[in-house]
Amino acid sequence: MKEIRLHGRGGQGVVKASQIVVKSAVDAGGYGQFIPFFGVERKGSPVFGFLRLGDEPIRRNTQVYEPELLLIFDDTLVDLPTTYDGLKQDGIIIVNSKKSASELKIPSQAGKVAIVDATGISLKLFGKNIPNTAMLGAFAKVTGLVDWEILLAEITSEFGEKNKEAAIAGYYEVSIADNKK
Amino acid sequence: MKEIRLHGRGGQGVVKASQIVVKSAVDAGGYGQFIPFFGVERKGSPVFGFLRLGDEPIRRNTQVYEPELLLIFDDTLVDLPTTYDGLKQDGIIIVNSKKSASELKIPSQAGKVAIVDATGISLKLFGKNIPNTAMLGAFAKVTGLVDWEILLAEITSEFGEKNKEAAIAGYYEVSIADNKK
Amino acid sequence: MNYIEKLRTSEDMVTPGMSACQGCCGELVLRRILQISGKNTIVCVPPGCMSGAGVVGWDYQTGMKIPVHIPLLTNTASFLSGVSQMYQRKGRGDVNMIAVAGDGATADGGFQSLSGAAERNEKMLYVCYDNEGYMNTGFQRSSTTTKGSRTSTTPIGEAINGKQQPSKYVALIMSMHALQYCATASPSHMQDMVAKVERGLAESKKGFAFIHVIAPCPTGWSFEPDMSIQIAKKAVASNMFPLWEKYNGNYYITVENKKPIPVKEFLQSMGKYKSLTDDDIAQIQKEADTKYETLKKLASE
Amino acid sequence: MNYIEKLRTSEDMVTPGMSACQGCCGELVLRRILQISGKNTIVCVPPGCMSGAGVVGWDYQTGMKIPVHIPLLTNTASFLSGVSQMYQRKGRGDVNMIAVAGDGATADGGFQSLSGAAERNEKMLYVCYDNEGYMNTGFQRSSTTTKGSRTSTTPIGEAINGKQQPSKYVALIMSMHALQYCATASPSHMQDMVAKVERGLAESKKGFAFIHVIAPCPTGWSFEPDMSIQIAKKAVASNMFPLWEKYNGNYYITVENKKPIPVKEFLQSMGKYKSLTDDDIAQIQKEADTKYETLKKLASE
Amino acid sequence: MKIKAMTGNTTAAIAASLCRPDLIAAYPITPQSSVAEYLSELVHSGELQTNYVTTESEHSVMSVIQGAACAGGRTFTATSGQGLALMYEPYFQMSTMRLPMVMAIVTREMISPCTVWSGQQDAMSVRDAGWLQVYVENNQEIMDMIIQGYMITEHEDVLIPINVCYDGFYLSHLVEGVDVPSQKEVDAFLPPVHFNHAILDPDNPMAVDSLTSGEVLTRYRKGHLEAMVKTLDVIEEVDKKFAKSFGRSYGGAIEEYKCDDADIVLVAIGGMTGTARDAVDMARDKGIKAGLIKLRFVRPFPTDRIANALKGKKAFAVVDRSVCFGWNAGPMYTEVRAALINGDDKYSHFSAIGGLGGADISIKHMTSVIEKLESVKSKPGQHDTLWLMKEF
Amino acid sequence: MKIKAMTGNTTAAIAASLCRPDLIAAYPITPQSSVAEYLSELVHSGELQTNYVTTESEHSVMSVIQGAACAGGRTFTATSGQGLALMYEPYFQMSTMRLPMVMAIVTREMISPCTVWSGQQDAMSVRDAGWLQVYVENNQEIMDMIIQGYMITEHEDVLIPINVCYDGFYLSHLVEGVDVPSQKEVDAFLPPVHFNHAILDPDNPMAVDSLTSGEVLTRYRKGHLEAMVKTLDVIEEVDKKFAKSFGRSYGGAIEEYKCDDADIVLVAIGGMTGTARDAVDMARDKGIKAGLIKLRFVRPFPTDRIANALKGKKAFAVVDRSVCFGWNAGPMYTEVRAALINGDDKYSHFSAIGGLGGADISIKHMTSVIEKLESVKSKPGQHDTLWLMKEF
Amino acid sequence: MSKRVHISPLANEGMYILDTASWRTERPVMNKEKCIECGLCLTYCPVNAIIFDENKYKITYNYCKGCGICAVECPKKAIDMVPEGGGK
Amino acid sequence: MSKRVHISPLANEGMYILDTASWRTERPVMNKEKCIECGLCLTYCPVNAIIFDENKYKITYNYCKGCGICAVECPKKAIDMVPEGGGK
Ligand SMILES: Cc1ncc(C[n+]2csc(CCOP(=O)(O)OP(=O)(O)O)c2C)c(N)n1
Ligand SMILES: Cc1ncc(C[n+]2csc(CCOP(=O)(O)OP(=O)(O)O)c2C)c(N)n1
Ligand code: SF4
Ligand code: SF4
Ligand code: SF4
Ligand code: SF4
Repeated sequence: MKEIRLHGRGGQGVVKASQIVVKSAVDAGGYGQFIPFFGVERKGSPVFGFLRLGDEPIRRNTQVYEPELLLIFDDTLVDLPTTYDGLKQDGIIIVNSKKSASELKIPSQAGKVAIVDATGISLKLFGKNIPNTAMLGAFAKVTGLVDWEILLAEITSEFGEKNKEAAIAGYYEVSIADNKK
Repeated sequence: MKEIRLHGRGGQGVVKASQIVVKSAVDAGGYGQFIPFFGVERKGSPVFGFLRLGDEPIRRNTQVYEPELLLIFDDTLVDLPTTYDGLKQDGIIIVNSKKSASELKIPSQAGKVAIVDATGISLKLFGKNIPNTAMLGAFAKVTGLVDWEILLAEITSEFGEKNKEAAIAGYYEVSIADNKK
Repeated sequence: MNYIEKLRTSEDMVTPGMSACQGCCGELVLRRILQISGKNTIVCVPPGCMSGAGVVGWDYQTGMKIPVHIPLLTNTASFLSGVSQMYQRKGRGDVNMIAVAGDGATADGGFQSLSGAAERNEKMLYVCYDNEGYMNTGFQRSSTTTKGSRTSTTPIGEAINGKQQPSKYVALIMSMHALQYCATASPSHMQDMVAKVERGLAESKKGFAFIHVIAPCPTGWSFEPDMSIQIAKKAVASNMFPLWEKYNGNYYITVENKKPIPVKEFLQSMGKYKSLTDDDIAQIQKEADTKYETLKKLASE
Repeated sequence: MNYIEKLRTSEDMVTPGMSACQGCCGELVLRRILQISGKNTIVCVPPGCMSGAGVVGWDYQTGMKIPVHIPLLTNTASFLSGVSQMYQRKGRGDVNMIAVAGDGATADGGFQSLSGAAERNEKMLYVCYDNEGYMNTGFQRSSTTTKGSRTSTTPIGEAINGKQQPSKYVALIMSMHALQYCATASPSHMQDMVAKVERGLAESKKGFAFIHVIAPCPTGWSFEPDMSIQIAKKAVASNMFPLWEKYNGNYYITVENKKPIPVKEFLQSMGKYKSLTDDDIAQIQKEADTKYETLKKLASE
Repeated sequence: MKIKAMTGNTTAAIAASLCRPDLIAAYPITPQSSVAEYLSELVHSGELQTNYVTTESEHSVMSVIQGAACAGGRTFTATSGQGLALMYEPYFQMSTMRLPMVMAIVTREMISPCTVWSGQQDAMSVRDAGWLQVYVENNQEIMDMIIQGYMITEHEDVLIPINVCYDGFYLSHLVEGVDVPSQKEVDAFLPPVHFNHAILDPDNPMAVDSLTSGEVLTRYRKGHLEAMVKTLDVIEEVDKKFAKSFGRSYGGAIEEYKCDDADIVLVAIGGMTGTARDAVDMARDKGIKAGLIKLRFVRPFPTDRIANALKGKKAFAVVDRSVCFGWNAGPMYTEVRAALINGDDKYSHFSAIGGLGGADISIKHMTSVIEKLESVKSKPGQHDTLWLMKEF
Repeated sequence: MKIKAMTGNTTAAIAASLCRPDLIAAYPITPQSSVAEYLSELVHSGELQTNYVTTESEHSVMSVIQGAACAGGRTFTATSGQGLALMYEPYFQMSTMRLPMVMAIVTREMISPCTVWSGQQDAMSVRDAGWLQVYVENNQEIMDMIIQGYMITEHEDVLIPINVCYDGFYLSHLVEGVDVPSQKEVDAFLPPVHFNHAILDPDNPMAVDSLTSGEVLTRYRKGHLEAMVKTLDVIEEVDKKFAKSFGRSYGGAIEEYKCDDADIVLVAIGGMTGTARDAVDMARDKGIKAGLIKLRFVRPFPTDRIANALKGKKAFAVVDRSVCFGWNAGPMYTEVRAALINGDDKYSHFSAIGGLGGADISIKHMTSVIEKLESVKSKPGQHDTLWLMKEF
Repeated sequence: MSKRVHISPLANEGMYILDTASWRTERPVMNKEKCIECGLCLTYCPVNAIIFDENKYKITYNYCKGCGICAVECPKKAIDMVPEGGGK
Repeated sequence: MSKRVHISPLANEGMYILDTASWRTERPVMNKEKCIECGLCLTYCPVNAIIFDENKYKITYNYCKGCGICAVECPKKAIDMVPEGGGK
């Protein structure tokens, strides 16, 4: 079972994206679970989500404290003390940003760092910052945790062709690097 | 402790009368307790009450099932199966009636039977059938359980002079007889 | 058939012996409504004098010939909404759905439920018999109690004399909902009342019908039982209780009152107002006048 | 001081950063009311967008400069009655007692409590900001939602299209209570609104004052945030939301509308009505006309 | 002081008025109504200077009171059955806002079946809403516990509202002598109202009941539970103070009656206790070693005192005037069982249920409980629930 | 059947719609709202043929439903927290009128402090109002227990309404795969609605809920309690039937997990159970003989099954997501204690409380409970309440 | 009392009837001479104690509470209230 | 977070303020040439981001949400909404 934490802001589609991941996992015969964080959800306020994927039924019903993977939808969030909290040794970070890894203050325990300008993709395609589908593309590429075809199909049926495009862009544009210690 | 049960009909002042007895007992430094029966109280429907008098604090909080004394405000009630229920051996019955003891189907275990035409007294004095104060007079006379002076004072302060008169009439007009076996 | 023929040929649905007081207008109103609606009726009577008087039965014996339920003091209209919805669903929209509720159950404890059912335009006829107080629990004030009235929670005292607030005019308030039918009625004006109950029942097949009936109460109001109808008449004649209805969005005064008697005549015919000052009476007079004025405006073309 | 001077010189009592949506009229109304009432105020904001947006604070931090409480959805007016009574008792009748509540807390969940407080003529100013739905929980229908409107519990569907019942006109209903003051207001007509809040506050020292304010909601109603005031203007101009007040027992139309625009213009300026049929629109037009007619009758001499 | 014969409801009204409440709100309901009526008489006559609010429902009663308490006021109300049920939403909030007040519950059976009569189901069913609850035995105790109630509820270690529960009709309408303290005596005992730990006041602005995170909420809950624990001491302390001033004492959260040498013990709640006393005495006369625990406080539940009182006993039965639906037993029976888990005794025990919907609990009923206890006392374990039905 | 990923709320809505309700009434409240919304979508789209009533409050929701049930209808609603509290008066009447229905409680912490988040306080505090209550672990169980719920509640030996309680947010907003039965499968399993033991019908006139004397009322109460006892069997019976049709079984009123050879046992309720399973497995890996009881039905309380499951164990702890105010402990901890009075074991035991007001119950929390159990297991008696606070 | 226990509280075993006739202190007596058969007494009797039988209005005494409304409302004063001599 | 636990839930330790400026995608910019100091923008700004200072109306950006109402309501079209270049 993989434990993943997502960070974004209200309005960026964190919840929708995660639901699609779970759907894809389930469609593929696997198991998935997503728990959104339950704050006062308001536009712009930080949003969390807890995603688990695995081959066995997922039983635990709790937040993710020691993620193996962080999916960060908004690079302004890296300034919050909680964002990198608990990341496992050699964990993966996928972040929507134009910045470099060093500017993002990537913590030492991170293994891989993947950076994608999902906002850029989104602005180009939709004219507004809804980076979620581009992030899904990057997620699929970096982790291989979901079946790419199924994911694309889910995205298309849920959001339409434009978003499929965004996902594909995210998939190809994401740059992956080992975190230099 | 004496256990007394009262029977009347809604509107005849059973509750008020009993409260006055308790007041008199308390004023005299003794103990008294009255629990009205809790049915759907409507005009004309049968009304019960449970009265206890004693020299010690009264602790039990329950109905009276085996009264030593029955105070019956309305002689039509003697036809109900429950009216004479549980009367103790040699118990006393005080009844508002013009009838004779035999007409009233007095049960065998009764010791004394006291009959007073409280309705007659009430009609004469008030023009309506509120026999309660006349019954109190009879009660005082027959049982000696309350201080007559205190009772009269209570009646007067609660209901006025006319009712005092009614009580006095009841006191003097009640006829007491041993129940022939 | 005129209304008297209707009343004399229709079956009484209520137990012949119910323990409402002598001269109780609530009993009169209850019997009349159910005579008109007949056997094909489901009736709800919330806590209050009528249900307390035995019409919902005791232990295993019922108090009506028709199905009857005592809902809570607080939910008559919503409970009956549920029954009504199920009957619509079953294709049995023909069954009359009637609530007969006191002013407490209507304007106080059950007011939100009532207002909600009116807003949803639920199919039912809701009749409030207004005796201006919680009679069943011993004549405590209700919101419809007239200002200055003595009740057991607004007694006449040295410091405060009777109820301090004017009556809540629940009929007019209800009429401002987008409901199907709204009317006031008085047992003294039986023909008018019968017509309104009939219309209310017809309209209740399409939506929410509300009738507010004055129900003088000899026990609480302190008058002789034989004067009930006289008192109701005076309430109408003095504009304390004008008779009107609203349907298709229009208001109609059904019993015009060209020369109202002074409210004083009404007020002085019973004990509960016995401590009113002249000022109080003048104020009540003014309220009655305003009420009638408002109605006239609403009923104007 | 004219109203603009008043607004520009008075202190904002609300946290500068509250999370109401961009262009939210609820926020605008809340800030204005409390600017006018000032520091000597106790305010209750029941569950709804405003309290949800942080004005009652979070953990140990408050969201206002004045004492604030979030009562239940169901008891704002009665809770505030208790506060008000205690302040009267302490001889501190000078403190403004204000409720700022949504239409859900006002016309639905808290309606009975509201009606009861009005009946008792409790000393307070109760303001309802009406965004025609339960916005805080995700735009479900409320009783004030206009017929045909899309909400998340009355979606547009094949079988049923939007809300089925007409709006409950809570202002007119409240005005039929014997209260101290009643008015409607629109943030688009700020001068009128400021005057009414001032009058409402003054009257609230004598009894119950109620103001019903339209509060267009870009998020729920589906329009661009910058159009809020324009939408409010159209609501007034089309008689969907006429501006009037009642005091001393008399009704006054405060912004006369000689040439109303068609309601269609209002309805088409936002997404929630996008599936209305012409029939629906005609019906809404009729309701608006009737509403204004009724008000004119009531306001006639 | 002066002994006067009066009903339980009159007693409650007088007790409340002696405590100088700032605000009273009430809605009539059988069997509470005469409390509301008597208080309105005191107010209308001018004898009692209080803000008396007659609302349209009990939900608003509790809400008005909550508002007044948030302005620092001492408040009172009384209700029964459906009234309490309708109050439930603000009732829960009153305690969790930690607002002190005394509310009499004139206990009544819950609908359905339709009833207006006695039973403790109303109060028992809401015992997990954060209030203190004391059940009293007679009218004197109504008087005394309303007065003590204000001292307890406003105690700085407590600040939890309290229900003084007394049996509908069986006490509310029972007339007996009550020692009525004078206003002066009560004033000497009970300090003026003084709490302001949460206050709506323009001179001290704060948000009362801001939106709260789980972590902070947990601290408030923990504080509430710990205050309940401290309340057990406060109860005893106030009882002693009261005894000093008025010469009457109730022994705190429970009272033991002839328990010392008892081998079977009856647990009774409220008005039935007096009947149980007589039944115990009668059993003693017959040589049965019966004892009695009067369960006074149900919240906080006096776990330790109960466990101590039952230590070494052979058998116990709890007589409940209400049911615990999922247990085929009475609620206090269930909780007494829970109190005993740490002890070494193997008890014979059973639940007895009676007095529902206005039914009486007679001496014979109590005696039947004692007899059953006597007959099972050497057969440890649970025995069938005893329903105290129709008079034998 | 088809496995679909969906939230708990969507699951509940779909489950309800598969049961062909005649009438649904609902009022939105966080975290239940999307149940009401999803159902309205089904109705407005024409997919679901039911009378959907949107009332002005939850008090009316329950009342509308009660009316529909009195006309023989199958009904559904869902609520949370304050909604449930506001419903309390008709809620109590629904059960005591013995009207069957399924109501989902999307559990939420009770106000105050002001909160909209998770916690089981709402449902737990009303457990003595006569309803059946089952707490579920995951979305699949929401689906299955709503369907089973109708069979249980409408069973002729039961006729008591049932609450299917699931954690607000932690399940209501959790997305996972759910095996969604087809309409045909549900139709085959669940017979059409058929109860009419109390009916408002002009063709069969009767007074429903006539005024009732204490003696007769007592019989109704006794019947209610006895039906609760029978329900324990019906629960197992329906579970077996369900297993036959759908291949999933929950073991009845409780489920034991690795209890056989355990010497310390955790009792968990609702969504936290899955977390507890993982924690138990982790403890097992470390050689700790931990077991788990999943407490599913709280009403009727499965006293005997719990006592049996704990027989011979050394220590137990109950993890409550709510408090029992007068006990400085959780409510289920208290009741589990009560269940153990007849046994011979001397347990070490304590109450653990966590997850209030939206707080999480983590694996570490569960592990800390297990560790404390392990450390106290040889010290019989009660140990301090463990508050599962901020992440370590 | 029936020993049957229903599942839900309900009443369908006969009619609950109170003996309201016993409340009467006066009984209404109709003077057939004066009666014009207008039927107002029937419309106003709260108890429905007045019936229309063989084309005539008649007072029945099984449940009449003796309120006196009929006497007051009769436009011809055709009904007198006379003191009860006991019995029905 | 304060470790203080009040008895009742209450908040009096400073102001709860959200950074609503970060929501802006466009910012209102006032064209002082066109502005006639009518003050309507101030009256309509839901956030009170517009102040009156030294006899002039000014837009402040600490909390302005960028809703655009001021721009629409300005009778002289003196306020433009320009895309945010980031920062306050
Ligand atoms: C929630 C609740 N509170 C109080 C009561 C007590 N109660 C029963 S009947 C009644 C009075 C009803 O008054 P109204 O509706 O005017 O009818 P009336 O008795 O006057 O006929 C009251 C207050 C109740 N049944 N339920
Ligand atoms: C008894 C109860 N039911 C439901 C809720 C959930 N709830 C919280 S806010 C709200 C909507 C309030 O709507 P409204 O008053 O119109 O304010 P808005 O959100 O539109 O500003 C609801 C239903 C609640 N708090 N209490
Ligand atoms: S008290 Fe009044 S309303 Fe009630 S039954 Fe008697 S007369 Fe009728
Ligand atoms: S949803 Fe509407 S009412 Fe609520 S904060 Fe947003 S704009 Fe304002
Ligand atoms: S006296 Fe009254 S009850 Fe009897 S017949 Fe006349 S109106 Fe009817
Ligand atoms: S854009 Fe909106 S928030 Fe910003 S100043 Fe203009 S009106 Fe105020």
